[in-house]
Amino acid sequence: MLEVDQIEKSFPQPDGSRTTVLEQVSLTVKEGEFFTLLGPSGCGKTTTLRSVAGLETPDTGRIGVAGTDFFNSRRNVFVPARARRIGMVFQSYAVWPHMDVHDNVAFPLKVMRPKLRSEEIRKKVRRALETVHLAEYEHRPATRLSGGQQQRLAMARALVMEPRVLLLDEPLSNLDALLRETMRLELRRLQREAGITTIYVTHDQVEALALSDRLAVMNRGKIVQVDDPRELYHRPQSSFVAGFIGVSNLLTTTAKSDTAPGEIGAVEWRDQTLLAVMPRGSRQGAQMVLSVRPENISVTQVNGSVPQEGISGQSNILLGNVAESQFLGNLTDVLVQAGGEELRVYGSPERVLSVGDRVSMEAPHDACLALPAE
Amino acid sequence: MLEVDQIEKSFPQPDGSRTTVLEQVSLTVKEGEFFTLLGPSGCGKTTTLRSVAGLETPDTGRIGVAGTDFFNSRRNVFVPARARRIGMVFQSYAVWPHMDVHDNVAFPLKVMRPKLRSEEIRKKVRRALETVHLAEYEHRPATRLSGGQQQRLAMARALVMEPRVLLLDEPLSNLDALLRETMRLELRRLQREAGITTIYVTHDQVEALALSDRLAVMNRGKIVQVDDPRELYHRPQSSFVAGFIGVSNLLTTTAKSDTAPGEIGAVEWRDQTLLAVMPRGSRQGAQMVLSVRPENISVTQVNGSVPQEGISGQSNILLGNVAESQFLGNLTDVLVQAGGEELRVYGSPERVLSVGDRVSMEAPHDACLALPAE
Amino acid sequence: MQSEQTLTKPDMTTRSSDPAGRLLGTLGRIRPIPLVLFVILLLLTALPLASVILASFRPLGLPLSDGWTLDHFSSIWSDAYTYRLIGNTFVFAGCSTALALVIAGALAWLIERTDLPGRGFFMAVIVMPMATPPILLAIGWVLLMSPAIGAIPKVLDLLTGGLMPEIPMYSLGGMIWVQSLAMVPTSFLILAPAMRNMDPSFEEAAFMSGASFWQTLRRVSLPFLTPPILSLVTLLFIVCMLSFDVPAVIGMPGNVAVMSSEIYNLMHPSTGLPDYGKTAALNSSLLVLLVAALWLYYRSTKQTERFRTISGKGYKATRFSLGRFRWLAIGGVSLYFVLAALLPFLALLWVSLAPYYSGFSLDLVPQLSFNSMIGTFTRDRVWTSTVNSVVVATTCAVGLSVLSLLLGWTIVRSRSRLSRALDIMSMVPIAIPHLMMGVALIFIFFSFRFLPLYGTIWIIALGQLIIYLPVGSRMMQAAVIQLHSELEEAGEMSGASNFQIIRRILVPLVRGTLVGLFIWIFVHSFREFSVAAMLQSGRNDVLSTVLYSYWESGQPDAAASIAVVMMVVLCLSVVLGRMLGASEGR
Amino acid sequence: QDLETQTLEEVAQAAQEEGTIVWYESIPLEEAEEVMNDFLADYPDLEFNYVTVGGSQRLARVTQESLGGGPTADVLTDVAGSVMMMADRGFVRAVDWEKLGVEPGSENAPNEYMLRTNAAVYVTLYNTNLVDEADVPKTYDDLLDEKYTGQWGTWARPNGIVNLLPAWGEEQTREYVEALAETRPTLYRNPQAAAEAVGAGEIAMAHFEPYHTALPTIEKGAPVAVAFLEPVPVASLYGYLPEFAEHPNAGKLFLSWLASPEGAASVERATGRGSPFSPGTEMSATMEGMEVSTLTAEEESGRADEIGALENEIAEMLRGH
Ligand SMILES: Nc1ncnc2c1ncn2[C@@H]1O[C@H](COP(=O)(O)OP(=O)(O)OP(=O)(O)O)[C@@H](O)[C@H]1O
Ligand SMILES: Nc1ncnc2c1ncn2[C@@H]1O[C@H](COP(=O)(O)OP(=O)(O)OP(=O)(O)O)[C@@H](O)[C@H]1O
Ligand SMILES: [Mg+2]
Ligand SMILES: [Mg+2]
Repeated sequence: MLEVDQIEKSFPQPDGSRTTVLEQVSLTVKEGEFFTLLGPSGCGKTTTLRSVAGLETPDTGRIGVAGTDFFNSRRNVFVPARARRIGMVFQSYAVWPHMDVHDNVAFPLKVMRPKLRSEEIRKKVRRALETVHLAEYEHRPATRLSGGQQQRLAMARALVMEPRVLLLDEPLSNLDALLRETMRLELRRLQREAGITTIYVTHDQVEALALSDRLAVMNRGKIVQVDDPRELYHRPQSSFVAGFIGVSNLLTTTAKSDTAPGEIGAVEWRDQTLLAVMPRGSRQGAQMVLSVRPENISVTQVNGSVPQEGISGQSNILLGNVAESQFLGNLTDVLVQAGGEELRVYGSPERVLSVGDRVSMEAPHDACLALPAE
Repeated sequence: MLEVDQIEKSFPQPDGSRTTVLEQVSLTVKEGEFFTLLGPSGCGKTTTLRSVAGLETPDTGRIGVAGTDFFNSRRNVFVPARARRIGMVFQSYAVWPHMDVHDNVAFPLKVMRPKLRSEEIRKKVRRALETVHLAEYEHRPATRLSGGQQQRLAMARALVMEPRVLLLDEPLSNLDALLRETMRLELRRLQREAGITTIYVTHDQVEALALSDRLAVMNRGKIVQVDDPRELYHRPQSSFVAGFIGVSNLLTTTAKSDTAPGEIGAVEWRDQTLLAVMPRGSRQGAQMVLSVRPENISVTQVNGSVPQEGISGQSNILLGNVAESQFLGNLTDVLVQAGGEELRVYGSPERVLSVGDRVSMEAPHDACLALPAE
Repeated sequence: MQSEQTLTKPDMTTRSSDPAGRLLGTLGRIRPIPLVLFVILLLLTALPLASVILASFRPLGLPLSDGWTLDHFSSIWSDAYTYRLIGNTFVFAGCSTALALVIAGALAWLIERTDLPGRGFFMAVIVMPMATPPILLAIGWVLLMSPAIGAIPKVLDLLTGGLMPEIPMYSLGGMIWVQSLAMVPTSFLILAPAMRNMDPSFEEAAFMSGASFWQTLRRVSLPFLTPPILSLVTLLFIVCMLSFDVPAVIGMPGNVAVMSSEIYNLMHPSTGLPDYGKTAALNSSLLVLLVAALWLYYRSTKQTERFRTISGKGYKATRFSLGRFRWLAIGGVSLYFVLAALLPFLALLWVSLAPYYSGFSLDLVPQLSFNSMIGTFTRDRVWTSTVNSVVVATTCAVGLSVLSLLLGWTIVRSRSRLSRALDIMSMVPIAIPHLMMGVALIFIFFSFRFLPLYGTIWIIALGQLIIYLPVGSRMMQAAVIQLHSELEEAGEMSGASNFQIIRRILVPLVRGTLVGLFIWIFVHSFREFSVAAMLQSGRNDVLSTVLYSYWESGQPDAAASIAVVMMVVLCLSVVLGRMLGASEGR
Repeated sequence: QDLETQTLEEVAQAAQEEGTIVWYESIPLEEAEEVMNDFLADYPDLEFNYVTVGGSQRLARVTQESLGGGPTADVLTDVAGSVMMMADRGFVRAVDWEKLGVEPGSENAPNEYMLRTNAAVYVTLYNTNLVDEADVPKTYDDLLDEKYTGQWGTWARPNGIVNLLPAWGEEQTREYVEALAETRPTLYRNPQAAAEAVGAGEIAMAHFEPYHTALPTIEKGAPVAVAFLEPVPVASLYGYLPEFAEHPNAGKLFLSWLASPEGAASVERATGRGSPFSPGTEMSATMEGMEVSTLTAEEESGRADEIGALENEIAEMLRGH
């Protein structure tokens, strides 16, 4: 449906040089799909999105929807934003403060050519407002809405003109934690009901995982990996992705032997030999990053008998001391000092670990991924 | 150490009337304690903090540190902010963009009377920057720092004058998710190392639970409950606190009999009788809010035999249909439609529940709290 | 979204339990800075205002004279002519304001919101015409456009072979044209920051909604800029009603009478006293208008704040890409520069070089010489008055910058009733014509003889400081509003006193505006002659009064020579100032 | 007020002690300096403090200063009406001019408050390139010719026409102005601007222009020439001595010098303003035998309001209302 083909974009710098912000970015988003662009701040997500919207012109490449070119540097095609029929929700919402709720939503219909009858406009606005549960606020000034309501208003404005594609730029980042969770659910429901092809930009991986059909991880202007949420979470292809999606402990290790992709192999970390899955294989002596997620590590206080470090049955075992322990309500976030590095593990909220406690950490081999170092 | 005694504050409205923003707010913060003010947006947290700082003058009440009055409406005492020796980190960081890192931190020392020798200033600034790990950025313009670095700079500036009390107003709310977690740990470490009495303001309950020795929950200008994190999480005294701290499912029920405080009693919810702890007791027929946290509910797909709804052994059991399921990486956030209401439960990330699946939810009686309705 | 919070900041330490201490405590809560400012403004504005109002009830029209009368009011308001004047005035003021707004708005948009190449350069170019006193701008345009002798009609005539219809320069249209050109730089200086601070995503959202450029402009951008535009409109409108340079030079020959040329007539009778009584009565009536305008202004600024809080965090300045229109844009900006600065400058240069006052003519070219320019600048008086002008302008600029900074800060940060009063008082001088201000100051300094300022250059500086107070106060308020108050509060929490906060935090942060304001005042003070003429005595001649006296006594070449040099020097200082402000003001 | 009755010698003596003369006038400093230098050649021990303030602003300023009790200028000049207005308030010194050597009974010293020093002679200026020698108007009726419609201009303040009153009377003056207004004059904010417009060729002629305004333009080579129409309207200017002067004797000394033929000649040399009433001036030679119409001091001050109203009315008529 939406194709982005090898777009590149550079910006002039104050000193006269140019920085490349997008490098060979290619994407394909399917009809009705909820597609997310995820990456750290400054990686080029917004620039990609704005290029699709037509608010930014890439230097080279091609952007097309359903076969029509919106931008094609080779054929010198550029369709301006207002003619693309793409809805967009801005990070700042950009709700017009001088209009009330109704007028904000009606605007895209009012500027439409051929003109719609005012009756029809009213009907469509009402429908859009109902979709986002704002019908009762129709005549309130836009400035008198709370953050979450503004966000839904921006959504209604983007949806009312029945766009071909919907673009969302970090719509939740201005909301507080509770509201953010509620809105996340709402958003997903809306998108599914409208069945609209959506590109969502965020740097919050929880949001990305929760919402997306597929997601692309970007880093420094490049797309690093495109996959569905579970795949990305469980089978990251680089330590960058492993570290960025969810919380991961990343340990620098050395491969002890050659291993084929997907097999379990041995790595050495600070004199300990550990076993891990090698998704992309390895050569002996290669630097590998061992990635283990906190929720896969079970942590127990060491009282009497001290367990053996290293490989034990189907698991790797490490010993350490609690450096920090934070109660988060439904779990305890524990930092364990082990071999000079700090590992993050989750304790259950009931079991209280205090700073300085000696603990053993156990993680199954197949939950340990050895990824090529970058 | 720090006492806030029955302060009240109202603001004039545009129409000439006054709105009361703080009502009878009283707090006691102990020496070296990390104390948090938590509450929804607009509840008066910032106003309280600013009153302590001396940036806002309450209408009545008393504020004192270690026996000295900073403000006392009865004795007409008001010590201005600059004479209170209180450090403050603002939500916007308020890092001065026209100074470099060094000058930002040196400012409080430079305006100090009697004057410090410049050598001494340099030494103290260095020490403060080292504490926040910014020593290497000493001569960088403050505008060229990332969000997290700016936040640490603001911290160093607040700490450098060795204040009696440190006030932090949502210092993390401008940071992205990953940085926020890192900075949370950092903050706690800094506070502990400096041993400084701290008041922290936030509307993010995860932050509040993670950081605080004790916390006060505010709502609409009043303090609702003051307790340590675990106590607040596990024994909220009102449905407001239960809903605000962590995620909670709140069901409106009716007490079936009189119950003494702390006992287990029966409540009725949509024709179902459920058992729950009654922390504050109840009278028969009283409206009660049943609060159950998602992590205390175990959810299983119903395949063959349909379990009985209601009380079963030590648990309450409810049936429902999956309305929404969001993969969050380390768990799955599931919305279950049951008896016309939506309940939030956590599924394990491996077990995949699809929308429409019939599920049973089981929660132990002692994890269900029946709280007085408000 | 963080709402801006206003603070009431107590400024004095008091700690005591005894009754005396309690009294001190109460006093301590009264903020000294607003109070001091209040007293200063009372002296600076309420006294002149009082003397104007007083004058309107005196038979002679001079505040110190005796007797009471209502004749001035009744003779004005019973005369049908007054109403005709008001009609004309509204057309003149309304159209000039609108045209200035359109030009300044387009320029500000091009500079602040598009990728126009060479923006820094053009920015300096746009404010350059500020260096031209409006009376010279008007005379320059007469030389350019007068139907009989103007250079432009002659050229057009040649080009079109005589088919070009006559363009009536001595007309309402001509007045509006010149008056709006004169007001563009100030309008630009006020509009540009407003545009700079507008979150572009509001407009982008309109594009994404399918709106065209014009639809977006009309339905999103303009409503958005309503508050600054409204406040600018009130400012410009009143300036138009009072400025008589253009109406006197262009309106009078064209037989277009407006309120300000009526004031000019009242102030310049052939014999006898200027009719201060009627003038004062006209102005007292104007004050009513001013109050209405201020009320409008407050309504609009209240909205400004509402608008400001809504802009979110993800704000990034994106510039509108001009694409192939960029050459058109460059052409437009250049054309403005040619019309507003270059052509009038050339016209005056011509006058300074020509043997006698005359329109452009090839016949006179062989007779052009630098004699009068050299002659003018070898006169001692020109040099002493230049030194005086520099001292006066500098004093006025320094004094008013400091005062405006304190005022802007106090008015924005403490929204007590006192600061509201400060704001209104700082706007008052705009309703007092410059000549009246001179008379008022004579009145004041004869009433306060212990201040031996009368007859010195300092009184001129003071007079000009008062008349430019409204602009100073407005500009600094706009600058302070953009600062998050927490930046200053952080200083307070660091233990800094108010003075330290102002010097070490506020001043560096508003440096750009401060430099801009300084230049603005310097240039305007340098070129102002009404107040200066009224207050000068033998040894406090300033350059502008010398220029004016040459002009009015048959030495246009000498006057134009001074004007040409003055324009070049002022232009350079404007450009220099902008560069300073731009490079160090972030 | 007491009549001051020193002789010139006594005044000169006292002036020596005061040392300074404060003079407010509208001419540029350079021109004033020539006059002052001529004066100082006779009285070298004095010095000047010269202040340029134009026309009515000067009167306003002196009034305001006098209301405040001074100090103000030592010497001033103005039309008779203004001087008498000041005198009525007690702001003008009364002087026995005879004692100072002024001829008794002459119109040059109409009363104890003022001494005629100069006069504005109203003439017609024309651009020699635009007006043929043959077309130069010779009588006031020539001005009404339709062919000059839109071709001429004048000062917006018709002070010259007002001085035709003694010759024509009110009714005839009004009728004439009515006819004149038909030819649509261009009105300038001051006579100087009108003179320059003639030089520049913007208008062909300017009527009722003070003679001296034409001189700088003519001197610089502009194609401007002067035509005297009879009766020639002349407005007398009188010097007077403010009550609150700081140096009354110095002022008196200077004023009597200004009124003397020597002074009048000096002023004419410096500024081009010559008085037809002062025998030593070129102007009096030029106007020898011409019919003159001028309001006497008595008329001017006695009928000040009436004349002012008429002037406004004429101005309105010229403006086309
Ligand atoms: N108009 C511009 N001029 C110069 N550089 C720009 C411009 N727009 C973006 N950049 C740079 O391009 C890079 C990518 O920016 P972009 O806004 O796409 O990042 P992002 O991934 O959306 O980040 P965030 O999560 O912080 O919003 C950044 O380094 C930014 O500084
Ligand atoms: N200067 C003021 N004038 C009028 N009302 C004010 C002022 N300052 C705060 N308020 C009001 O007081 C209430 C409490 O504000 P406060 O800033 O203390 O809330 P908060 O708990 O810090 O909220 P947030 O989490 O959004 O920062 C709000 O309703 C706010 O609108
Ligand atoms: Mg972005
Ligand atoms: Mg707050």
